[in-house]
Amino acid sequence: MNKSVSVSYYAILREQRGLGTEEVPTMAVTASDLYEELRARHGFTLPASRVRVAVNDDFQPWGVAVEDGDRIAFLPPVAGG
Amino acid sequence: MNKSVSVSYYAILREQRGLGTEEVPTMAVTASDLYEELRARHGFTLPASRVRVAVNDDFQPWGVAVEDGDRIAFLPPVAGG
Amino acid sequence: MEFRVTGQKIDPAQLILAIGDTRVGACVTFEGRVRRQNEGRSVLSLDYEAFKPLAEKEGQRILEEARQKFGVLDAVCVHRTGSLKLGDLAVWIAITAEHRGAAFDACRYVIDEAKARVPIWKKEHYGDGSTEWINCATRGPGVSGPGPAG
Amino acid sequence: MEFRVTGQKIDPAQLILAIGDTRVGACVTFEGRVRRQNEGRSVLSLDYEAFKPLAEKEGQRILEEARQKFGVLDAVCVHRTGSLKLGDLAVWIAITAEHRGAAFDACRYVIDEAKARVPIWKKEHYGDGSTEWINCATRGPGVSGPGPAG
Repeated sequence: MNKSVSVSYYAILREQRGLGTEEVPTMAVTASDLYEELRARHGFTLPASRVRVAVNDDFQPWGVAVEDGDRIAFLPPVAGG
Repeated sequence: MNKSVSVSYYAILREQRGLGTEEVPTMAVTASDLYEELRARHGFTLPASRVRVAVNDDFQPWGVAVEDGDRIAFLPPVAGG
Repeated sequence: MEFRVTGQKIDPAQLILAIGDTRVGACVTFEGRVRRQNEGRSVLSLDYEAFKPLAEKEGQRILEEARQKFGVLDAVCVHRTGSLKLGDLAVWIAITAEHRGAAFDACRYVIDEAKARVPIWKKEHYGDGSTEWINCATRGPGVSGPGPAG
Repeated sequence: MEFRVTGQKIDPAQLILAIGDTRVGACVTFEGRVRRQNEGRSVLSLDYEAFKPLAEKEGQRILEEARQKFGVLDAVCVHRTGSLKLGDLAVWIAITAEHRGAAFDACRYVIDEAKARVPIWKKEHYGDGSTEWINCATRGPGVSGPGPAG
């Protein structure tokens, strides 16, 4: 089934994508599928093992199902403080 | 030999003596002798094992010789902070 | 207890007034400031970027953990976003407790966990004109990635 | 580096301005405040008394030890004397360092050593009208003295 999700990128991912948020039509089943799809399309340097995913403003495991209308954020390794 | 020293008391010792500093003529050889002499005279509750002595503004061991003109301070267990 | 992400200058003198009552015997604060050198490179300025809703949510969880683990009375953390120059305050934490042990341990816990878990990122601008997103390198020492150095 | 004993109110907001340059990445502060309860007794106020010349000398030695042990950049401690009421600041310590680990460890070291070594005394005034010089009891629990409790 075709879905549309809102995808946000932060830090190095935002720069490599060239924008912060976009609507993405996708057939990805899991967040992991979606990241690999977008990584191939935009040439992200970070492997999924070093990125975390948030869905609707909370952390989720990579295996979480992608639902139509989700707000999905890809988070590079953090470095606050 | 008779000597005269300046003796200062702090905290509970000051209260038990009823004053902060006094001139004391003494024949005491060591600071320890002097404390025992004054303890007997003024009824200090603290044994020497729980008091420290300073001579001329620095800590000294109890065996330090008492010299004429020394400034001697008796220091109860500290409790700063 | 509040974990706040802000684009405004942090003013500890103002913030600390809001903290504490007469149960408090100890207050430990931590300031993280922008310093002029990092791992041997000369730093000119920093940009901080945050995923604000999740940063504040995860930060709040950390403060709550600190309260439960160490029995502290209050815990506040404010983290900057935006462009910071040398000497600027990037993060400020204050912990109050009856006794100092809990306040020290909780303050250390909050900054360590915040650095590891809160979605905030830091880009350093160096004296040689280059920039780097900290922790995001995919080559070089310490990174297990596809680079030739392994 | 300065260890100061003062009869005046301590003003951290003012003091912290004097500390630090752009080498500093971390500043940890400790505030010791007068709290309303100590070991189950209701406290109304405190008197602090110091043997000032030796307190400042011994305090300075502690700051120097902290600098050498932990490699911190600066260390300041101010301790009150006189009559303090609930909520008043009794002692303030600030440590700056490049990294947070050194700043936390040094700050903890300074307060622990100051409490154990600096000739400053504290008299508590209780709700029931009684008073006590802390650590100076010669009878009762925890004291090895001539008292009947041993």
